[in-house]
Amino acid sequence: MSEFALLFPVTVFLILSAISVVTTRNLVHSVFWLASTLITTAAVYVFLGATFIAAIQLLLYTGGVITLMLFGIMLSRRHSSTTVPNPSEHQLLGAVTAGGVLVLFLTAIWRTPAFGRVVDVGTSLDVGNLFLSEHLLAFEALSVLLLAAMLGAIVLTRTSDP
Amino acid sequence: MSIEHLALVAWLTPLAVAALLLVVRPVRHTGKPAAALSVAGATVSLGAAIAALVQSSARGGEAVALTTPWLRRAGEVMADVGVYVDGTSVTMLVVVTTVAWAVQVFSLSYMSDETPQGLGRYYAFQSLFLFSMTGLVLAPNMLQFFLAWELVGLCSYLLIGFWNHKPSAAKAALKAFWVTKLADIGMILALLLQFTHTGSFGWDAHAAELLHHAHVTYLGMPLVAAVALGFFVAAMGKSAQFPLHIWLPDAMEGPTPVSALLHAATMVAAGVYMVVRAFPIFEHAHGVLLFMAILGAFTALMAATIAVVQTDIKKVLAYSTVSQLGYMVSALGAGSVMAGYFHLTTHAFFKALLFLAAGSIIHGVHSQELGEMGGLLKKMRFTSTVFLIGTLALAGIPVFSGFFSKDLILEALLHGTHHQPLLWLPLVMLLAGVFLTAFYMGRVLFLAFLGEPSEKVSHAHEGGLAMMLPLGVLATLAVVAGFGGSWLSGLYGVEPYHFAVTPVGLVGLTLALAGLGTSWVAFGRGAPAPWLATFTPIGDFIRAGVVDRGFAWGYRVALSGLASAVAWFDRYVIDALVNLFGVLALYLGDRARTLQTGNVGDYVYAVIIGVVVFAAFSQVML
Amino acid sequence: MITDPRIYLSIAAVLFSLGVYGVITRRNAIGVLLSVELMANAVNLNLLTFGRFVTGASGQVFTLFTIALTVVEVVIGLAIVVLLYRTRSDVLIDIASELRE
Amino acid sequence: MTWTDLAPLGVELILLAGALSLLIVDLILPPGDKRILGIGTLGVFLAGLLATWTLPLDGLALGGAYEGDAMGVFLKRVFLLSGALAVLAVQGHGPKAWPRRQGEYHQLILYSVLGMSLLSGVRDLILLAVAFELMGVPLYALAAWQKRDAGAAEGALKLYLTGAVSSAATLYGFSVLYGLSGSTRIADVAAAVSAHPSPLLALGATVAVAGMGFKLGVVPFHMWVPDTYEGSPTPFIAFLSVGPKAAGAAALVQLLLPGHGALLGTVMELFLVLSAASLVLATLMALPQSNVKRLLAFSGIGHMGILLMAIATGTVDGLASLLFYLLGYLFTNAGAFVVVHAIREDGGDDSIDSFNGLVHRSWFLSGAMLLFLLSLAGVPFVVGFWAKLFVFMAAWQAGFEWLVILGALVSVLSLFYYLRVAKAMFMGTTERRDEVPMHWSVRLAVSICLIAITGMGLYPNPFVAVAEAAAKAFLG
Repeated sequence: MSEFALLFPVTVFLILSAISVVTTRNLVHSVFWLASTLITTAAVYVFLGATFIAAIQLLLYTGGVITLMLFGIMLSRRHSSTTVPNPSEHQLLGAVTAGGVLVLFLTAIWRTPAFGRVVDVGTSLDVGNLFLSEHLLAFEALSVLLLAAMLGAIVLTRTSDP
Repeated sequence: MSIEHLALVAWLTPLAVAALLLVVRPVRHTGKPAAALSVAGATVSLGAAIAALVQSSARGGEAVALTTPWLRRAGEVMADVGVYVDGTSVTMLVVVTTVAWAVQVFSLSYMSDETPQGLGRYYAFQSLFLFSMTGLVLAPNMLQFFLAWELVGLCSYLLIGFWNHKPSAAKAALKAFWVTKLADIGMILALLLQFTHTGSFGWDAHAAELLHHAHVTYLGMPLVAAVALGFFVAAMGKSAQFPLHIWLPDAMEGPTPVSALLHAATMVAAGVYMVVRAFPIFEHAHGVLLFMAILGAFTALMAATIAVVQTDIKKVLAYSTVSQLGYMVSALGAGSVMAGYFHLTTHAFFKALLFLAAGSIIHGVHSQELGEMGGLLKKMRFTSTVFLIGTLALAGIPVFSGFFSKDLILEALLHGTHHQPLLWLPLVMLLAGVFLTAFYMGRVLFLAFLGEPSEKVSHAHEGGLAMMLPLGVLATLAVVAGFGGSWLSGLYGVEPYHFAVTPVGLVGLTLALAGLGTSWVAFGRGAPAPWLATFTPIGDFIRAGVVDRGFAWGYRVALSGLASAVAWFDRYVIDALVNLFGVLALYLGDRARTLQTGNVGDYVYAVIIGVVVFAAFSQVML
Repeated sequence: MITDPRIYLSIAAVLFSLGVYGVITRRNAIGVLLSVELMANAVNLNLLTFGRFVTGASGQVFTLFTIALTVVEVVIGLAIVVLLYRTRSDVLIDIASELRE
Repeated sequence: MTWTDLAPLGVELILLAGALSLLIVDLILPPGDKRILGIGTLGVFLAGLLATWTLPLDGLALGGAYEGDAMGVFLKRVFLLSGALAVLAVQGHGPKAWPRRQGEYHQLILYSVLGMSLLSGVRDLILLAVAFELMGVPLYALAAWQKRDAGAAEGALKLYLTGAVSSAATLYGFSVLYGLSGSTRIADVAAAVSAHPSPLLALGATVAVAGMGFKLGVVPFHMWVPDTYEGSPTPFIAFLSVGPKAAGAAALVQLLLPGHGALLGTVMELFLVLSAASLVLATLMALPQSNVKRLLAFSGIGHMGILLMAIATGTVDGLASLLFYLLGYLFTNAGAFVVVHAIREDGGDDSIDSFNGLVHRSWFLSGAMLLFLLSLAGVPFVVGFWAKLFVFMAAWQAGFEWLVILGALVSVLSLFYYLRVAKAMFMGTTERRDEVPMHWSVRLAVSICLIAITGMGLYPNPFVAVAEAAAKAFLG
């Protein structure tokens, strides 16, 4: 089967999941639809040869973010229940604006002449090497950023001080 | 000491005093000693200025400068800071320091009721003003001039609002600052234009040449005209030319000595001084000059008309100041630096004198209303005498200084008509203004000093030496300054001036005498003649008769009626138009603030719209 | 085999637009966060597309960075949401509109 | 990797070491007395400042993602000073209001300044994205610092949500810039944009810039500004309103100007429009404000309009004027907010009315505030005048005459609201006659700002010269 025939259903499911994320009326469902979106995206990553990132996406991103979100929901509820309202409003305005964004982006993408060719995406070794050479400084800065975010989150949410 | 060092002393002594008073609280809070310190500083400044004048005069007003590079951009000196002394600036320096000295001495007594803190604050601002104003006068380039120009504006703001318990004072201070700043946009744009095209902020002939020969136009004007117009717009604000004069009458909310110094003699003349300084640029801009001549004359006539019906003595003097500034601007517009500048000098002395004398009256009577005065001649002989001198000088009666300078202005306009027939229009307006000036000053003089003393007046008395000394000095100057004309012309390096009796001068004199005469007829009893108040029976003097009735009617309808109408128009239309800008802005602001809904969703939506606009722009442009 | 990166870019654009839709319409603060995640996901897809068709391994490196940045934002965002809940007992964003005009 | 690779990062290393030591000392100290942490943070900032003069900070660092140059050093001083002033001003308030969280507060400020510091010489899109977040994430936490205050949470949420959406847009733009140019290096991106412009590349550039506009708070990304300012602790606002704005401008410069402003070309007209919109809208909206913090917030939005004007010139003169502007704005705005803080500590409520008759209660505070306001308004003898004049001159020469005229008009209009505060201070009346109490740190912070703005106002030369050298070093 051609690659396209495989990609097509994946894409459809991806987009349907994403639509569900922004339309479901239950917040917990939204979160799970997001998980579905992220996992399907990981499948697309495989098409793009980025198996390493696909694994990361599944293990860390999907797992971590989804767990965080669920914790967030739990911490901002008085009673634990699986139906948490996630209301929407101004759907028409949102649809028009988002449609505008889509049209603009697609115009830009398809007005640009075809470019690129399939290249070697490299192994996780290459990724690691790049991390510790060209992007070492950004990597270090990222670690400081994680520390700062952790610190900020802890100090904001702990209840022991005013 | 050399001239430039003397000028430096005159400039920096007030700075030292101001810095001391502003920064060191214990000194400021001593009150009287702080005042004495400030007066001492002004005295030193005055002494140095006079010494500089004497030396400069001996050398024919030769230009000397003492400057140091101040601002550099890209390694090149953009502007200097320091003093530039020539015949023009040194005379202005003496005028400024003299009036400032007189006002500071006068204030010792006038402001004696203030708390020590208040007095210290007052003198701190006074010294700061003197520093700023001398810095303006001695500025070697447009940039220092502009900075000092803004600083005097700030001092004006602080001093008008000095009596901060009066809401009207706060409002007036705000208005004055705001209107003059609005006008200053002209100056900023002119400076930007000038610097972009000449690379300097100089106001000398060299800069003028460069501007003149740049073949660039802005809004259909040659570059030099655009620059001149920008400068003039700023001058309109500071020197209260129609329609930006509206702040000056309100500025009378400040203490009277402040009015005398800033809003009569020195600061408001800064606009005129600027045109004089930058005349090398202005003389290439014929359209702007014509505009100045007409606008100045119109301002002169309009303000004089309004002055006729004012009942507050300070308001009369304020409108009179607007009017006289119009004379100066008109003279400059006619191309005569000498006439405009000469009048600036004489006016500084006699108007400061009038204001301080008015201050002396207010101090004695505790009122500014003309209706509550009358019969002051018996109570305040000295003040009456000096006020009379000031009035005669302002009215343009021979021997007194105003006569000579006003005569020269009229001649300058007449001379100008040879090349530019349109100048007849301002000439006629100025002549009408001469009549009105004499009339309204006569009115003040007679109403305040003649007639029967009222209850309030009966307790009035002279204010002591601290008040009388400055009045005496200024009165002397108001008399003798007129004889300095030919000497001044030598100092300025313009063509020599000699007084000569000319037809137009005689017309002017006749009108001035007629104005005083009319006002004697109307107010000679020290109160408005009965026929002024009612249409019915006229006094002894002009009993019955169609002619007299006609005269009465003419006064009420033609003069008083017209003046009231103009005053009303000024108050409610011109003022409103300028206020409209503010009101409109406030209204728009009030509408715009509703955009800030407080809803996060709207904020995020605004961000997204921003992104969409950016993205759409990129697609449209490519 | 797909050789035109614009197909993948289009998928990413759709995801991004859906995120925009969610950001505009959602009233629950966490719902908005989920929508922002969709937008971030679109960015990652973009990056890997370019990695596949233009640049190679660095696309994956960039993606790792953006994933980390997104997680950081979620962490701090949830902390703020929890704080909002404590002070206002709700996390609907339109109740937080005391400060305005 | 050798030590020379790290040398350009001297300041960042000092900040990092400081923050980490703070973390440890904070754990050791008893909960009761953490005052020393603030002093220590000040020490870190001073050490960083000292390093900008003593260490050789030029050159490429760690694989070329960062390059130190004269502009970077100039910007670092601005960032360090803004951090130092904010930390100084909070020394009286912090130990009282949140005694147990002082360590975290100061660490977060240090991390944020660290992020800014990296932005000052960033040459790589990834590092730009990370540093931008490193600067921004601590600000989200700090904005919500008054945890019991619903307004603080609300202000922080507004900051956060607009920030998160903006950063998604920025990252999308970066992904496109990176993909089509084939490199994360900004210089390569600029080269690709000028060599092979394409619709997608233009989209990427504009969307990235739009997202970064959030940090500057220019119209239409400005709406969080007044609300966040109102809800957050004032000494923090003295930081937020200065440091991150300067860093945002620095990041825009880093992204737009290399390669003869290739990327700038795609957004220049937009910048002019946004600059005009910010100037006009901010001024109009400031007019009816009765809360001084909101008033200053809108005033700040207007000032960002002038920054955009300076960036849009893309010339050495424009960049020099921008740098000078940032330095002047730093002291002016921080000073003004510290005065507001002092009044708040005295029992005021940030309203203009609480400034009534201040001249009778503190000559120092009222005089200082007057000068700050005049500097914001661009009146001579304080630095604001020169800052505005230089930007206007550069903009005029770049041909934006109409924008300069608009800017001049708007700054006169802005006098209306600046003078309302001045009027309250000098001409308002108050019953109280007691001297306003001031912590030594507040007095010191205001004094520093005051000396700086008058010093730079009277003799701007040395600062202008440094700014020019810095601009030349960057644009060549």
